[in-house]
Amino acid sequence: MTNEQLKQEILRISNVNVTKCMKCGKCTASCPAYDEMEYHPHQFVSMVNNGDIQPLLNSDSIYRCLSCFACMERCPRGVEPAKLVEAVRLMAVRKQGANRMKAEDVPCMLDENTPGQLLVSAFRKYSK
Amino acid sequence: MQRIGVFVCWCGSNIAGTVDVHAVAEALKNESGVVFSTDYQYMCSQAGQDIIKNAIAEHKLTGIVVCSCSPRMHEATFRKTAAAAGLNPYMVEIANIREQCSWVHKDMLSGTEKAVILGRAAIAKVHLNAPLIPGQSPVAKRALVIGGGIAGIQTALDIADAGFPVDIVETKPTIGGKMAQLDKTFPTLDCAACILTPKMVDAAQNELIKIYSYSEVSQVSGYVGNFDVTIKRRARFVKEDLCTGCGLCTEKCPQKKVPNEFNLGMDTRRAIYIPFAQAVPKVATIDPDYCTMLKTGKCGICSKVCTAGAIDYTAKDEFITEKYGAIVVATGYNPISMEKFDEFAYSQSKDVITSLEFERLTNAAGPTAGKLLRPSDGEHPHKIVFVQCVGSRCDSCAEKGKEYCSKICCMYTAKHAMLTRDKYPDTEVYVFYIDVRTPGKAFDEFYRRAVEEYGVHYVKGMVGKVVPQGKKLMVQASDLIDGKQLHIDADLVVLAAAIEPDKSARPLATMLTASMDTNDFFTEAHPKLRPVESPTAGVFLSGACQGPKDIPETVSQASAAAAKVIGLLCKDHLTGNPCVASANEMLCSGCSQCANVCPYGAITYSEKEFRMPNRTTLMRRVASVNPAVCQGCGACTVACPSGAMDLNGFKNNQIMAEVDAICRN
Amino acid sequence: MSELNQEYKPLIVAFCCNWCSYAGADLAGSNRLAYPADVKIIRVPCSCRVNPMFILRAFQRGADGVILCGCHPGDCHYTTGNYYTRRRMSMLFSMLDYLGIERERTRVEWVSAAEGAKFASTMNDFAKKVASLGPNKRLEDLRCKP
Amino acid sequence: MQTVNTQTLIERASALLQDGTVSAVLGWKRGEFDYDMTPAVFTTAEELAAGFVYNDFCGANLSKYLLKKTREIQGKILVFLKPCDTYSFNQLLTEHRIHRENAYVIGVPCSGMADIHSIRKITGEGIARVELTEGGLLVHTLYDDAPVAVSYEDAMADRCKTCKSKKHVAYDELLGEEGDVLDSHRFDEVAKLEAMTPDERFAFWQGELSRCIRCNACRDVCPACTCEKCVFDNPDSGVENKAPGGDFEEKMFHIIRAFHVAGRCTDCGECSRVCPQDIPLHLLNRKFISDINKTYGEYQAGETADQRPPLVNFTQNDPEPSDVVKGGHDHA
Repeated sequence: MTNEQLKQEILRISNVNVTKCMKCGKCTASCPAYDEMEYHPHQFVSMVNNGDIQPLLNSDSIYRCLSCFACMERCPRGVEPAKLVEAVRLMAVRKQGANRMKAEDVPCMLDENTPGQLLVSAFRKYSK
Repeated sequence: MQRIGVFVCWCGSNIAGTVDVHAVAEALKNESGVVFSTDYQYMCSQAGQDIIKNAIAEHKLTGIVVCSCSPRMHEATFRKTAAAAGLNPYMVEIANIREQCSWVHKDMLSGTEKAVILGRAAIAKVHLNAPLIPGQSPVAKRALVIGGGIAGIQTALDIADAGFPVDIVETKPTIGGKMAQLDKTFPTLDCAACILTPKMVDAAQNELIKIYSYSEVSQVSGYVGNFDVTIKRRARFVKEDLCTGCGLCTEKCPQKKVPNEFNLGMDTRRAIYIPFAQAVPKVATIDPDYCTMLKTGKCGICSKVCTAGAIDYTAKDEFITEKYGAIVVATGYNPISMEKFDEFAYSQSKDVITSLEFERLTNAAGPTAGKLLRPSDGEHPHKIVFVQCVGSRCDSCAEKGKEYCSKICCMYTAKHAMLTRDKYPDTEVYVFYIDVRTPGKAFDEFYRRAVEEYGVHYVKGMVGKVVPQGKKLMVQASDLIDGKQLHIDADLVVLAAAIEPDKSARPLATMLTASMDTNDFFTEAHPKLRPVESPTAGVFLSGACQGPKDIPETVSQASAAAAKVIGLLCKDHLTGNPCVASANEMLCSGCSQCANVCPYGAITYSEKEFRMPNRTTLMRRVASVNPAVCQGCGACTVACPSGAMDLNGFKNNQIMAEVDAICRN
Repeated sequence: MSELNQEYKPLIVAFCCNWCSYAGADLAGSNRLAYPADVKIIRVPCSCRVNPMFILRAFQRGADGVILCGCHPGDCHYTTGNYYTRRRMSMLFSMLDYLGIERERTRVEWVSAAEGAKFASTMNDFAKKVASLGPNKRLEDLRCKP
Repeated sequence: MQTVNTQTLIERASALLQDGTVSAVLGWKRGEFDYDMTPAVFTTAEELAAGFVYNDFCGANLSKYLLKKTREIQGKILVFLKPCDTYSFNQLLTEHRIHRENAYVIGVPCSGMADIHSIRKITGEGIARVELTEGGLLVHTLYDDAPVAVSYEDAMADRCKTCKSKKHVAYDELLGEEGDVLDSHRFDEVAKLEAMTPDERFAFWQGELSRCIRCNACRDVCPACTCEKCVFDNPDSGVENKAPGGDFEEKMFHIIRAFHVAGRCTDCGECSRVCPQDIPLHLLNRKFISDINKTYGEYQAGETADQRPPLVNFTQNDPEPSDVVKGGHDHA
C-alpha cells in the first residue's frame, strides 16, 4: 500500500479528523506512558496526516499506549489521538502472523500478583 | 395611464458599441404609455440631464425610464434630475443596458434585442410605480450607553464632547469595568488606574453625562431616533446625593465576611462597601444578601455612624423611563468559568488562578497590596507556570471552551511574565503556548523582550495536567520542540482563561432586537464596512461585546461608535427610505407569519375595528409596519400568503410585470 | 413556428439581490466577462423578496429557466433574508421536482459583489444546462403564447 | 363504528347550553344524503335533539368554522373536535385567527371516518342509502336489490387509514379515552411518487390536476387557508384567476396554495375529502411536510399553540436548495 492508502485506511478505521489538530501538544502533555513511547500522541496525529504510517506500524509505541484516553479527554479540538494509536495497532496485528502475543506466551508472564483481567485485556489487544 | 419618457444613453461607445441605441429608442417608442423616446451620448452629463428635464416639462411625463449604466451607478443622479423637474424621484426606473448588456454581449443583434427587452421591463414597472415620499421622524437628542467600562466611558465622553447629553447605565455600583481591575497595560506598561480613573472622573464631572450605576436596562421600545428605555435603578440603600464617600460606614460595619468581588473573592469586604478607592460615583452600597439590618432588622450601625444621614434601609428599586435617539451597547466581557477544566486543578488548589486574579495579586490596591504572594499560604512563589489558550480555540465537539481566539491573552501573559521577572528576578517563569499571536503595534517587540531581556521560558506545548502535591503544584507538560515531557514543581499556576460576552448581553439583544452570533457577541451591520453599527438602526456597538478586543482597539471602537451616534443626533429629523413594506389592513389576517421573519422587529399588531355589511363592526387583528424601522428587505412579503404585505418600489405586481415583459417575446 | 431552423435560445430569468448578486453581475460587466444574452436580470432588494409566484409566472409565460442569486449565507445585507430564501426555495424546487418538472430549470446560487467571474460562469453553465433541456413545455401556459 | 354515540354528545352539549357555559354548539347534522354529515350550529337543546349527529360520516373538521362563528356569535362556542381537528385548532390559535377564550372544546374520540369515495370503489355508483350497523355498513344502491355489506375498515377514508394521531392536543374536556400519537405510514404514498421517474411523476400530476374544475372547495375547507381575501381572488395581486383556463392555471393555484400552507398544514386531509374530482391534493401538502421533516427536523404543525413554522424560521447550517432537491434525504 502507498502512504496515502495507508493513511486513508487508518482514517477509515479510526474515523478521526486529523486536520482539526492545532498542534498544541496537550495530548502528549497528558500522556502517562510518555517515557515508554517512541512516538507520542501528537506525533501520531501529525504523522498520520503526513502519511508516515510505516514508522508507526514498526514502532513499539502502539503497544505501549495504555489506552487511558487522557489524550482524547484533554484534546481541545476533539481530535482523539488514542483512536489513531488503536487504528495503527489494529492494522499491525491484523497482518498474518503479526500477533503481538500468543497463547503460549501467557503462562510465563503469570505471577500471583498479576490480575487475570490484565492478561485477558492484553491478549485481546495484542492479537487479532 | 402613465405618460412615460424613455432616454437611451450611448455612454460614448460603451453602450453604443454593441447596442444599436437608435433602434432601442425607436422600438421602445411603440410601447404602451411611452410618449417620448430619445437617445443621447451621455445621459448623466449636464446636457443629458437637461434633455430629461425638458422632456418632463414638455411632454408632461409622469414616469421616466433611463436605459443606461447600472442603477447602482446613476439611479441617484437621475432621481435627482427628475426631482429637479418636479417629478417624484421614485417615478424613475433604470434599465441596465451597460454592465448587464453591452459589456457582456459582443453581438450587436442580440445586444440590441436584449436592451429592448430590458427597456420594456423597466417601462412595465414604471406603469405601476407610485410616487413615494420618504417618512420623517424626529430624533431625540440624547444617547444611552449600556455598560460603564472603558468602552462605555470613552463613547459617553466623546458624545458629550460634541454637546449631546448621554446616560451611562452600569450594573455594578461603580463604573470602570474590567480595566479598573487591571494592574498595568501592555505594551507600554503604564498603570491602568492612572489612565482610567481620570476618565472616570471626567465622566462624573461632565454636566452632559448622567451615570446610572447599580442599574440595568429593563425595557426597550421604539426605534432609531425614538427609543423609549426603562432603566431599573436597584436599591442601594444609600442616598447617592447625600453620601460623601467618607467610608466610615465601611469601616464600622460588623459584617466582615463578604467575598470581595472586585478582588475576585481573594479577600473580603463589609456588607456596606465602596468597591475601590477611586470608585465613581464614590458612594457606599449595602449588599442586601449580607446586611444584618436588612435581613433581620437588627444592627443599624452604618446609619448611626453616617453623619450625612445617607443610609435608607427602606429604599426600593426605582424605574425611570427616558427617551433616547441612539443606544450604544458596551456590555464587555468576562473570563469563562474554569469549572470544566479539572485537569488544571483550578477548583482543587488556591494556587491555580486565572490571569485576572493574577492582575489583582500584582495590583498595589489588590488583596496583597501588590506583593506577589501565593493565595494559599502567602508565600512568595519561586516557580510560576503560565498556561495559554485555556478554553480558547476549542473545537465545538470538545464541549467546553470557545471556538474563537480570545485575542488578548498572549499579550497579557507576556506582560505578567515580564513584570514578574522584573520585580522578582529570583522567580522562574514558564509560559506554555500553542502559538504566540502578537499582531499589534509594538506587540511582537514586547513579547521578544519578555524572552530576550527578561529570560522568560517560552515553551511550545501545552500543559496536560496539574496535580497539587504538598505545597507544590506538579505540572506535567509537553515541550514539542525538544520532544520532551516536562515535569515542573511549580508554586503558582496562572491560567489564561478565554473570555466570553457578559451574560447580560443576550437578554439585552432580545430587547434591542439586535442580532448576535452563536457565541453571543453582537453582530455588526457589516463585518468590514459598518463594524460599529448593529444591523438594528440606531443601535451601536462599542468594545468587547462585539468581539474580543484589547484596550486600544476598544477605545478606537468606542470613539468610532460615538462618531456614528453624533452623526445621528446632529440631525433634527431622520429621512427614511420610502421603499419599505406596508400592510394592507383589508387583506391582513393578523397571522404573524411576517413578524416571524422581520429581522428588525418593524412589524406590530393591533386590534382594529372594521365596518362590515349591515352596519355591524368587527374587531380584527392586523399588522402594521413602522416605516422608520423597516429596511425594505421584503422577507415579510413572501411570508404573507394573502399578499397583504407588499414592498413599496418592489411591489408584487411590479415585479410580476417585469417578469411578464421579459417573457413576452 | 417559423423560426424552426433557428438555433434554439433558452429564455432565462435571473433574480438578483441588489447588494451582492446584482453588484456581482455589474462586476462581470465591468470585467467584460461574457455570458449569453438569453439571461435577463430582475433586480430585487434581497433574494428573500422573490415570491414563488414570480418564478411560476416566469415559467408560465415562457421562461425556460429561472435562477435566483443572493448574498452568501451569513452575508445578507439584511442579516437573515437569504436564510429564508434558502428554506423557501429548497422546498419549492423539491416540489417542482415532485411534479415532474426538470430540476435543472431552477437554481439558487450565492454570488457576492466581488464574484463577477462566478456570476458569469454560473450564467454560462446554467444557460447551457437549460439549453440542453430544450424549451420548457411542462410549466408554460400555451394561452400566453402568441 | 364510533365509540361515542350521538346521545352522549347531545346530553353534554345540552347541559353546557343550559348552564350558560356556551351560547352555541358547533357540530354536525345530516345533509342531503346518509353519508353527507354537514357542519351545523345549534343554539338550543331542542335543535340538538332534532338534528345533531355524530357518526362515521362526521369527517368534517369543525375548527375552521370557529373563525366565522366566533365573529358572529356572542359568548363561547362549544365545538366538538376529533383528534386530528385539534391540531388545526392549535394552528389557528398560533396564527391568532381565533381566541382560545371564545371556544369550549370537547375532544371526541375517533376510530376513523368512513368516506364515500372509498365506499364507491367497492359498490360502484348509485348509492341511495347507507345504514350504519354494529357489524359494518349496509349500502343500498339504485341497481342492487340487496344492500351491499361493507366493513368499517374498507369504508374508511384514505387519510384515516394512515391516521397520524389519536391524541387530542387541545381540549377543555375529553369524552372517552385519550389516544396516542401513532406511528403512521402517511408518507408512503409520497415516497412512491418520489421513486418514479420525472416523466412518470409529470404524467401522474398532469392526470390528476387537469381534472381540477377550480371550485375552490379545497381552499374553502382548509383550516390553514384562512386569509381574509385569497391572493387568487384579488385583482390587484396580478395572479387573480377564478376559473381555470389552461393547464397551468391549476398547477399554479395548487402549487402556490400548498406553498402558502407549507409548515402550517396539519395534514388533516380535508382538501382531498371535499374535492369533487377526487384529486389527491393532500399528497402535495404531505410532500412539503415530508421534506420539512427530513430537511429541518420533525415538525408537526398544531402540536402546540406557540410554534414557529419552519418556513418562517432558519438555522445557519440549513442545506442548500441543490442538495435538498438532489434527494434531500441524506440530510438527517
